[in-house]
Amino acid sequence: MTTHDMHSDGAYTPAEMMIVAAARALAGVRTAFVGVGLPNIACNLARFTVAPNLELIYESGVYGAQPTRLPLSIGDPALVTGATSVMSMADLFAFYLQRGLVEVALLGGAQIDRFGNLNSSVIGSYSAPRIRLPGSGGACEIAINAQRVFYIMYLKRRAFVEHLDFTTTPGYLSGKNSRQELGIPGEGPQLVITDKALFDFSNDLREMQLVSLYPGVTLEQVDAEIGWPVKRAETLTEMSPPTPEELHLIRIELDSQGIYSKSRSE
Amino acid sequence: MTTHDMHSDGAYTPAEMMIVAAARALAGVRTAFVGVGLPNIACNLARFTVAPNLELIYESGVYGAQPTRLPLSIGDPALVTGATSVMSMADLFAFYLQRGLVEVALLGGAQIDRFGNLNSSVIGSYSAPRIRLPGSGGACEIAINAQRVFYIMYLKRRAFVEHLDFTTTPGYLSGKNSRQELGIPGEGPQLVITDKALFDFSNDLREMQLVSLYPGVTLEQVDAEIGWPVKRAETLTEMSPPTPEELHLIRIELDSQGIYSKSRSE
Amino acid sequence: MDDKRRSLREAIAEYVRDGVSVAIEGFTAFICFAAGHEIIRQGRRNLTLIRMTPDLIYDQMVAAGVARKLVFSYLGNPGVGSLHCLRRALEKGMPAPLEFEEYSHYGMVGRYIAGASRLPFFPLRSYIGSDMPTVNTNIKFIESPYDHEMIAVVPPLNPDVAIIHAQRADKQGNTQLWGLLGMQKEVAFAAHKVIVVVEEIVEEAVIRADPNRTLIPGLIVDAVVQVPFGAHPSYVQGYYDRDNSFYLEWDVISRDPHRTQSWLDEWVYSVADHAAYVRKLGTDRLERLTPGHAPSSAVEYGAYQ
Amino acid sequence: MDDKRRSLREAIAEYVRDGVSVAIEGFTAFICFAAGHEIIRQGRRNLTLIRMTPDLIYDQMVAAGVARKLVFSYLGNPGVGSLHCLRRALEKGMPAPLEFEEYSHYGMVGRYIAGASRLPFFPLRSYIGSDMPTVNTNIKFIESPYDHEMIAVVPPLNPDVAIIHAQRADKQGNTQLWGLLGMQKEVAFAAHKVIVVVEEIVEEAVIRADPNRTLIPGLIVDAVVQVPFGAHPSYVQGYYDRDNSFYLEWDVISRDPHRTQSWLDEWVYSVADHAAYVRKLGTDRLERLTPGHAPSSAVEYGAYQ
Repeated sequence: MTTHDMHSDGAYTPAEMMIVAAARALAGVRTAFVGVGLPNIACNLARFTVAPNLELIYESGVYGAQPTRLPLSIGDPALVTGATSVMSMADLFAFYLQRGLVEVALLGGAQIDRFGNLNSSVIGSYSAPRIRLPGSGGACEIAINAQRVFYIMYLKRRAFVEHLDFTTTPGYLSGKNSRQELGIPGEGPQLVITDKALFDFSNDLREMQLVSLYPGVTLEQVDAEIGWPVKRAETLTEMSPPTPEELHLIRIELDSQGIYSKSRSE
Repeated sequence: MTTHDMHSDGAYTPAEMMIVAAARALAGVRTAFVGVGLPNIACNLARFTVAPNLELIYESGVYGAQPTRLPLSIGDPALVTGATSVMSMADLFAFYLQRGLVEVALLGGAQIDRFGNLNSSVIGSYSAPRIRLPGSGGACEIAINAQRVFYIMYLKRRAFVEHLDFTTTPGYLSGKNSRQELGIPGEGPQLVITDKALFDFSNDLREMQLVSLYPGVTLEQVDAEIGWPVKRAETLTEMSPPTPEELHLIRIELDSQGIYSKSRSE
Repeated sequence: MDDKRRSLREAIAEYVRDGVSVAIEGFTAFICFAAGHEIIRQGRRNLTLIRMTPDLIYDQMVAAGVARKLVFSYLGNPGVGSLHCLRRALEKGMPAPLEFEEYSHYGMVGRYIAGASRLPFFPLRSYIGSDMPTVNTNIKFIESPYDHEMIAVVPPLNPDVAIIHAQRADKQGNTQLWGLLGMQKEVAFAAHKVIVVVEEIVEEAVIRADPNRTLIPGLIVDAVVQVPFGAHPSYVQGYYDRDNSFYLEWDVISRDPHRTQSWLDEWVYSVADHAAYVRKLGTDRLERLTPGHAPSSAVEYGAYQ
Repeated sequence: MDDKRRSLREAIAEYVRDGVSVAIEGFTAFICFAAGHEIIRQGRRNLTLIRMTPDLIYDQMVAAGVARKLVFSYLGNPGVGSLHCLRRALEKGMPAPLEFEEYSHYGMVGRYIAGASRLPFFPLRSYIGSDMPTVNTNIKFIESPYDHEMIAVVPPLNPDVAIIHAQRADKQGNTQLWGLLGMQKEVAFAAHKVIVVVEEIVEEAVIRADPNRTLIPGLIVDAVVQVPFGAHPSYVQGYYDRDNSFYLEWDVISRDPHRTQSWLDEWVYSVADHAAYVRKLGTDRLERLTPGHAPSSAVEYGAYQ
């Protein structure tokens, strides 16, 4: 299998490390709002490892999905069959998300800034965009109402920018208490999980800071992909590599064709 | 059967005349919001006679009920089994009632005034009532949102009063355009169907006026039961008595025990 | 996953403490008399009782002295007449005065929805021209920013405890209910604690075989209790009918405070639990309440591999 | 009762006139491609296309020139990538400029709810701190009269026509749908006219045997159309799977305006109707999309005499 060439020597792809880092961050979590692709694989990996009681919630109206195959979209019929509850989107957004029952939401976007604000609307100006991106979907209200937000994004200089072209989804806005002061109920972004390193916002400014490097990644490689001088936590840790069990689950159970977990630029 | 003594000579009870009058008023109507008792029997009679496409809507969350027995309450399980749709009350009130899909609502109360305002809350003062009545239930929003309202009430002086002790449910408020001016969407009360006569509000004041006497009822008998000098329409008609078919349906199909259709004071 | 099965005694003792607000909900159906009786037996006091239609169960609970306050929208013995114990309390302060707060049906539903969805208010087309907003200042009017129209709003209601009766749940509390859906979903999501009482505890696979039928997820359920006939004399769609003879009987009993207390002695205080109450009812009476057969068809969800 | 069965050609011709607003809804499922293609074939122009996730069907419709404006909340080929025709229209005005109005998902759901329940606005916890309200002034904030908190509101949306695909309906249009319920009920009640397209027309008794499953009553349905595989390449729960190969193929085709037009020629303009489209797909392809068996159980509603 050419897509798994990189696995043959026992190594792993950056995407696999990213999935594993996200899954580990979900330890003990009860409810996660999931997108397709990497977040979906990460959540299912967590369910089989560190978060056995994790319930998967999809904005399509599904609670407690147990997909029997890798979902092709957040509305895959395999998310419905065998789920605990399937309801209208009105009920899902009102009673689960807005009520505050979602512990962690996994989100991504085209651009992120130092305060964890996200752009998934446009590159260029809003009225005459150079690139028209998908838009919010549920991201804006998910980031506002979920208790905590984890971002999963490939670390790329064009994505980690000094200034967003558009703020689709609020993070910590201009930092410090500016999010709280607007009365946003959710606590905001906690982690940015990338293919090279892990970041959090555990400082008074609520500014993104490097907390953990993945094995073999240098500080310079990280800095090169970020459009501002990124802070570092006082103590940097190194992420431990995927365990054989984690890799087995990803490669055999969760993404046997390597659609999302093979290495790719984006 | 003692309850049907009055039927043995081919005559009919005032309650039966009232049911028949209400059913006839529903000619051609597509959707009716129904309470238990007389309104329920009247609507079912209409369904079998002048309104074959009439759909029965109950505030308990039922659309298109086809009860196989006389319902004991608006939440009778016989209203559910075999209905077209059974939903949450939230959906029923929002999407059917408030949307304006209810053509006619049949309501009653303890007191009514000349402008068709209704009291079903208290006799006496609100904070220290002499009689605590049931309260609004859905009546307030039903009267506001249904396209048209028919009242069904026994004609009694203690019920047809000059001044309500409390306005639970708005009719034409202080008359003329006062209802419209408040932006109430429904057209308001159209008919008051009693056991002695029929009234409407077809005048500029929107004041209750006698339009039809039931067979054998005198103007004096009507006036005696109304707490204000009631208006009369320019032309008074006499209601034709129940047909044998109407009586047959009531006595055999709809209320074979005469629970609601035997004569009683209230 | 947690096994949330409890006895009714345990569930009531743990969650329904003196002074809390409790909503035993279900619109003229699925009324959990078993829970109401257990609350009486445990001698709870100063409860705020919330229910759109207080029905016989709150009439009994108020007569037993558990309540300080009532929140409601329709105060009647459905299809029969008055709730005499509640009327004595509200008209004469007997046996004790009862505070109350009154809405229309849709107002109560809206309060539950706002509570269930963490909204500061729920807008609805009601109350215009009614005296209700003058006696209940929780009912307000606000202006639409689009057309400057005034619209009524009600505030959120988040009961301390909701008690919901249903046909079936699994042991984690994932609950399926069919028939009159009423406001059960809304009040369950609004409440801080949820007790689900069911006719049957089923395997998780039964729930997962029809996910559109799941009204309440185990996620928000604190205790799940199996109590067959737990809604008697109310009914459970497909399981038993309303015992209308008792609704008529209560109209007579409840007119007399002494007969009311005797009834409570005989049917609540002197029986150990709802199983004993059901035995006392006798199988003949329950058999008469059993409906005929009217099954839905199955639908195909499809296995997607 | 009225027999509302129509052919898709008749239903589209009668209700989808030039210049109206149309919502073909269903969240990544039940997407009625058959109706979209028929609208293209009938050469409609200046439509306002409303859909939370425009998906391939609106990409095709915009490429075919039917639209003047788009109202949406997520513009993507789900699980695949971009909608290239829509991007060309929005980025380059090709083949023609396209007006648009953009919300978040919950904002769109809220607009449908307000429209369906005749409310002047729908309140929701979203948009705070986002730039969306600055570019779409329909999104406003109002103050709660209870705690003076600011909350976002969106205005009602009442499409001229809603088109809903479902598993089954009776000939009066009473419609049952299971699986992802999305926003179909809300948009149907919000719309002025409703076309329901189903895999199967069933007897009224089938509907009445499971009234909790009825999402849309015939009362608000103007036409009911039977079109097997009418949602292909989208899916219908229990009936067929999403044809993902086409979603991948479209990503390639739609990058090139000429290939796009060739595809429209071959699969839309040159086929008489959806039955011809299905024949052209071939039975092998459709068989591969058939899911395995995963039925719900039946539930007992009870016969009450």
